[in-house]
Amino acid sequence: MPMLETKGLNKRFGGLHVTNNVDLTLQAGEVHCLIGPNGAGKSTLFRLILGEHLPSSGAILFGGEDITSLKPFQRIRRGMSVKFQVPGIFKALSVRQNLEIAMQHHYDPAVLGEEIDRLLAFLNLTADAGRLAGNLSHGQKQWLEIGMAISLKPRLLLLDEPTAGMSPEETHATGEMVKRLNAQGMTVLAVEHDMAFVRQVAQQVTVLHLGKVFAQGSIDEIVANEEVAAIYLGQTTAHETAHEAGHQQPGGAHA
Amino acid sequence: MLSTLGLRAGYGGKPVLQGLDIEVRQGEIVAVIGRNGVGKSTLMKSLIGLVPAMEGSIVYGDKPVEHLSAFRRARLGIGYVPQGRDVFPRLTVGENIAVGGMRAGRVTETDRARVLDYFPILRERWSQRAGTMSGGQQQQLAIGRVLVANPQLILLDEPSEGIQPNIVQDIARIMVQLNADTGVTIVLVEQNIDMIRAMAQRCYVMDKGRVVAELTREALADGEAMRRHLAV
Amino acid sequence: ADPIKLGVLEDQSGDFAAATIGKVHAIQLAAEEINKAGGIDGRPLELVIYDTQSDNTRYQEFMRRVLQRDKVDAVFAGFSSASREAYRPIVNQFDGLAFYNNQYEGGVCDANMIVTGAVPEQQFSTLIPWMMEKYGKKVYTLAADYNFGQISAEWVRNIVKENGGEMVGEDFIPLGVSQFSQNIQNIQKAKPDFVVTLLVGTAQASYYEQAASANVDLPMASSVNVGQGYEHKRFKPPSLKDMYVTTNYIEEIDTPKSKEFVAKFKAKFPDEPYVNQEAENSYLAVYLYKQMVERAKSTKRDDLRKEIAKGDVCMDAPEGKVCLDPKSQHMSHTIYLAKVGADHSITFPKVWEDIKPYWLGEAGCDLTKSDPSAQYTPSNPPPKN
Amino acid sequence: MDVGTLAFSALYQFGDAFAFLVLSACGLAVIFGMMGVINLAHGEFIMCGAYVTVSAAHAGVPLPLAIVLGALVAGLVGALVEILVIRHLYDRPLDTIVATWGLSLIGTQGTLILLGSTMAGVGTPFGSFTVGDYSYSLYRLVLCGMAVLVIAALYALFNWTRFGVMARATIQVPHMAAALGIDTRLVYSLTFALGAGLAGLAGGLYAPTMTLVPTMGTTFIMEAFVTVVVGGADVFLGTAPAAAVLAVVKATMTSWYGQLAGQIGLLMAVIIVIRVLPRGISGFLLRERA
Amino acid sequence: MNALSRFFRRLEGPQTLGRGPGFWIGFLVVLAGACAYPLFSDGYTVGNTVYFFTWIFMALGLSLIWGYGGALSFGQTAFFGIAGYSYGILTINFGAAYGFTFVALLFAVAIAALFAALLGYFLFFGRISGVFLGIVTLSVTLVLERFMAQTAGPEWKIGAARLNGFNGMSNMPPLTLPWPGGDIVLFPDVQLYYVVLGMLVLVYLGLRILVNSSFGNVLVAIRENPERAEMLGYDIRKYQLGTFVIGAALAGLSGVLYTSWGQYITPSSMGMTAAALPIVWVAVGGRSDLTTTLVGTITVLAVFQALTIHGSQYALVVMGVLLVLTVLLAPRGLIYALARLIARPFSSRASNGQPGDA
Ligand SMILES: Nc1ncnc2c1ncn2[C@@H]1O[C@H](COP(=O)(O)OP(=O)(O)OP(=O)(O)O)[C@@H](O)[C@H]1O
Ligand SMILES: Nc1ncnc2c1ncn2[C@@H]1O[C@H](COP(=O)(O)OP(=O)(O)OP(=O)(O)O)[C@@H](O)[C@H]1O
Ligand SMILES: NC(N)=O
Ligand SMILES: [Mg+2]
Ligand SMILES: [Mg+2]
Repeated sequence: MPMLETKGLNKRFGGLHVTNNVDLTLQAGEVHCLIGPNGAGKSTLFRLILGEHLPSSGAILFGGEDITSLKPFQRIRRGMSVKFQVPGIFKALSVRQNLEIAMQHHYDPAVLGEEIDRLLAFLNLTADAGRLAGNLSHGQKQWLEIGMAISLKPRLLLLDEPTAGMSPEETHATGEMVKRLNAQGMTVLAVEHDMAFVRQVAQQVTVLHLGKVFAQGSIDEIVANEEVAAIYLGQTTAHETAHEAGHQQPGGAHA
Repeated sequence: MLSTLGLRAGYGGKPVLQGLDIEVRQGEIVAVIGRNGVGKSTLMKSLIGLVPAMEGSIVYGDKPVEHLSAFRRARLGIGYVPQGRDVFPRLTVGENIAVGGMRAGRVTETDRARVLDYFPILRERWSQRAGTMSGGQQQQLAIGRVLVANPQLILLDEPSEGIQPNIVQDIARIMVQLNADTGVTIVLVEQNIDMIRAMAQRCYVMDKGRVVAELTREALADGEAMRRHLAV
Repeated sequence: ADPIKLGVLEDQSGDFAAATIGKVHAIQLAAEEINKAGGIDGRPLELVIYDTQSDNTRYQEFMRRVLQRDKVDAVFAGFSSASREAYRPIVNQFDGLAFYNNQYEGGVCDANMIVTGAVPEQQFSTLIPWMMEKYGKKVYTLAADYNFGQISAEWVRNIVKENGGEMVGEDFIPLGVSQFSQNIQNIQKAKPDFVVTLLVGTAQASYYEQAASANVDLPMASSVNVGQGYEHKRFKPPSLKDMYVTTNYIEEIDTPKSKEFVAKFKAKFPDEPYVNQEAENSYLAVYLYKQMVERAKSTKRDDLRKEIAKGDVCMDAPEGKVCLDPKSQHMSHTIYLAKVGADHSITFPKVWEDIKPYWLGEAGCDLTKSDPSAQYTPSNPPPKN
Repeated sequence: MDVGTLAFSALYQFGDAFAFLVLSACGLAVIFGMMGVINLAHGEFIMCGAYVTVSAAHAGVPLPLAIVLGALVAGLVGALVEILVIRHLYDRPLDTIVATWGLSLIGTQGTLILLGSTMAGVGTPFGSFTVGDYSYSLYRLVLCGMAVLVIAALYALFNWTRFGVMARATIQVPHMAAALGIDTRLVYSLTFALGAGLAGLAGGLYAPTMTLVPTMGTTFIMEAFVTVVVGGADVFLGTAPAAAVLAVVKATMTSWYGQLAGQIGLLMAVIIVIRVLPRGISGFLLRERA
Repeated sequence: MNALSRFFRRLEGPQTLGRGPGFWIGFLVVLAGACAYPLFSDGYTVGNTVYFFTWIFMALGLSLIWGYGGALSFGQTAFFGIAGYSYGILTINFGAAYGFTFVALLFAVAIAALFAALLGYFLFFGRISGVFLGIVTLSVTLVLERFMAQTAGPEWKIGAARLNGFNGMSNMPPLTLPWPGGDIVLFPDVQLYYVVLGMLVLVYLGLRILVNSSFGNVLVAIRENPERAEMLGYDIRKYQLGTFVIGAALAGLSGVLYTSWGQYITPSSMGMTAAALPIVWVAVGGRSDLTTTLVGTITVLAVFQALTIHGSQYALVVMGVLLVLTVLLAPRGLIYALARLIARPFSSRASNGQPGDA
């Protein structure tokens, strides 16, 4: 059974048709990347999946269940979680408390403290645990937000530009983390503009353009697609990505 | 054109920049790189004046500016594109552009047309409220908003963030072109190595609030060297 | 000798200040005079004054304070009826003695209270028949929408009916409302012969200016305006033209006693904008208290009440002779009908002497026999026994 | 009574309520609606405008000029207050509740101490006119016209002028506005002064029709807040329609069931409108994310 | 011992400032002082202190709703008034025998809570937030005030209890403790003092446990970023509603205590000025902490009363100046600033993990 299915999903803002009949299927256990030009409707699609926006028409199925009219928190409780494009953290609370709020209902109180420590270490934020989340640097906020998302132990993890503002090494590490989570059985849907990251993690790529599914396939198929290159990748990137595909190495390939 | 000497700046009395020296010559494009949290954005903010300098000097042109407030520095011709865009969410795209041009009086028709040619989406969405634009669209607006006032120095804090690859290339091209045409000086903070390579003539590497290395154009071309520095 | 302490709780700031600051000054004036003349039985008067800020909770705090901490012998307290009701339980609890020196809606039958202000039967049983005779029998009432206004309106209604008149309209205005366009139109629609305005608080006084500018041009009658809020001094003529007010005192009263009082008052408080009815009530209350203490040779409440029960506690006040009614512990008054002219000058077409606060006693309140603590109204009278 | 008379009287009552709501609210719409400063001293700026207007009129200044003077002085006081107090609070708007509450106490009681508990009025100009059986105050129509004028002027100011765009930008993202060369302090001061000046204008306009006491501002403040909030975040797309809706409710209820019903009707309308449009009228007109 | 330390652990956490043995020793000292002080004081002072205490419950409730939950309720006085009137109506009708006053207290608080539940459902499930919430709650309390003000007529009565309009309702009995050999009438004096002090300690500790629990965590999360809190799977409406009801019940408790303290309740206790006061107390103390709210409320009440006593006509001006200065000089609240000042030399942890005064 697919993990997530959208059926004929439409969203309009006034005259703007932002999501246009999107049929997207996510198989359980895959890492699926969503790419496409700025304004293609990727973040909007995320918001539809999460229930922050209600679709103008269409349906969303999660694990076979129709969740189209559920409230966001009900969807989260069914096993999804999200890292937004603009980090949505609790700015006036400490980093540790941010994680505690995310994790408190998912871990036994007895081990909660250790789990938080472990996650902090993993996020490279141990030294910053007591600081206010709002005072972190941009990249650190991204990490914290990712940490909160994965700490819910979701079945489906939604990542909107998880590596924006990260250095190549960190981007790579994030990719490795996604793979590890995926290996543990988590399904991942990620929006990214960083082709190296996409190449690193994606098993399936969907290109969104003007609110429609424009192309779908493996990363190599997508990169080879002339039209995608024209609307999105640009010539050199397509070329380089294809070129570097040959000798993948940690942190090696960048858009 | 721009130099800092022993610059210390930070938040709530705690310095993030620990005595930082850089020097940028007229017409140069200089990049600043470093890992997350080393103080790159703090440097940019203290150059424009959003984070006060606690010690040290910032010289722009031949004037010390560390005591000037942000709006005065902007009026001296410094344009700043912040990390995280910071467009005015409830103003329209057009009004955002207009605010960008206020430093230089009114926006001229040619300047506006030029910027809209760089970023056609802005023309298309001229009356849309900026807060409802997509992330990448907002980033383009943030850049356009600064270019419209023809600054002499542009501070770009991770301009490629959230922008689709082909437009990243466009931006790099535009900046280089602009630099060639008008001699505008650019300080660029970036993580995107391709963009740095495409734009920068020189590069400072930062760590823990200090400049720890300076890379020439040649060194920038050397992928291995770059990687080493970014992994500090 | 030990001083006699009087607590003074009045609103020197906030909404009611305009009408109340003069009360405090009047008490200070009386106390100063008494002390100069040797005090009460040789004991000087000492005032303990708190500003209650037009805030009911302050009355509660400070009534407790004056009774329990300052241990005053009597308290002079309260402008709005709500403030009086706020402190009354506390006076009852400590079995203190409080003077309420304000005209009000009437009906307080409380052994711990002495009221020197005028009440509706004094102000309306005089005013309304006179107005009906002069202007006609169709009456419109515009009243503040709370106890004072509602109960006063009830009195007006009853008196109009008794005199064969007709109420052509009644409008109630929540406190604090300052815009009256709709009411002005309602009045014009009803075409009354005169309008009874029972408007309270500074905001509601705006009615006069607004009615005048819409050219309503009807005679008006009131128990509360002019005498209390000196609106004829605050508004530009002729907005209060043809306003008739029954009051037991205003500074324009042209008797020697009154003139002397005003002169003393203005000498001591030259900035006082007006010597109003409540100032005189407060002034006479101090002398009344002096007289009772001197006669009883005691400041104990029960001893004073024994004197009151004799029924001859009277005095010559600036308004004329006043007496304390033993049944209700309210005051008889000389009631002046004040007429406001087009130039806002005051004339007195009629004066009624010795108008008694008869209603409570007739209705069944008798403080010489029992010690109740209640407030009654015509539609909710005391239980007959 | 003929239809024309009835229609006119209904219109007059609506216009009267509308003018009061708009003029009460317009200063607050700038200070609270735009700047986010919860200004509990709004009433005191109104009072200031009224006092100055009346004092000037007593001194022989013609009334229209006196009203302008009232607005100007209130604006100046506003600028002073902004520099001394409000400027330090923009990043914590909730604290402005306490600060402006304090200012309101100072303003009210300070006036009482300095100028006494009342001030004599100046009388309403222009006289009256008659339609059918009713006579009306002409000045009330002037107030109504002023309300419309003020709204139009503000709309033009904030949407068509440089200052307007600058002010809105500054208020939305101050540090970025500064980084683009806007003197944000000046803009803040001017905007606050504008709001205070508008409050003063309301005071000056209503001064001839009202009792002048230090606490007179309180009769405006509830209406002002309610109108601004029902209007929502956008000052002009919000305040004007909000005032119109509330004026209809208030005028209708008042004429049918009296002033209490008018007041309660107004408050109930507020509750219902906000429940239906949780972000106010302009929030609904400008549906947006973010 | 273990159970005790577990109990203390639940009282502490990032949501409350006072922490560690030092704080709790201080707490016990203050509590002991509070218990002992009536022995050395006069009836007036004790009664006046009870009066201050009665308001604190409302302030603590507002701190919970606003300081912790981020929802500015401008209408706490509505619940205060409803409970006060309910207490009056119940006790006037059913008397004070057999400790009924305490039953009436519970009923009155429950009625306020029920009203809050209905209103809160309407508000939070309608997604009303921010200033909109403030204005709606203010409107509700003003409607109640206007309505009650005009109930002077004899037709406005419930059983034997006349609502009595703007003049307010009186003649209700004070709280009465059933006692062998004659009920103890709790006039504002020593007995009432201990009863209210006991309630205060219970409520304070109970709220500490609440805000430091996972519930409290979610509450501050909602304050900081409601969208994100929802995206972590929390039904924020329920948390907000729960908080609102608890805060309203506490306001109701204040209302009952106030009513029985002065045997009087009036519509103006639901008016504009009354509605703004709790906000001032809570904000001056430091709204996002229970202890600072508690201390701040007593401080403001006492200082304002003292000013009124000694300041004559300048009292209100001085109050205004003090409020402005507090906001300017102690951005996070007066008591918070003092606490930081006192705590600084003793603990290095205090500077850790606390929001900077940016
Ligand atoms: N509330 C709204 N009102 C009007 N237009 C909107 C609104 N929200 C989004 N849009 C428009 O919808 C389109 C899709 O936006 P979305 O944020 O989904 O893009 P995206 O694919 O995530 O882009 P990016 O890569 O730049 O983040 C954009 O053109 C945007 O301007
Ligand atoms: N407003 C603030 N208050 C306090 N500390 C801050 C603030 N903003 C940033 N910092 C801290 O200053 C340091 C430098 O931050 P800065 O944003 O300059 O980093 P950066 O190099 O730009 O990182 P990134 O690549 O993630 O954007 C970090 O440790 C960060 O946590
Ligand atoms: N007593 C009065 N006027 O309330
Ligand atoms: Mg996006
Ligand atoms: Mg940065």
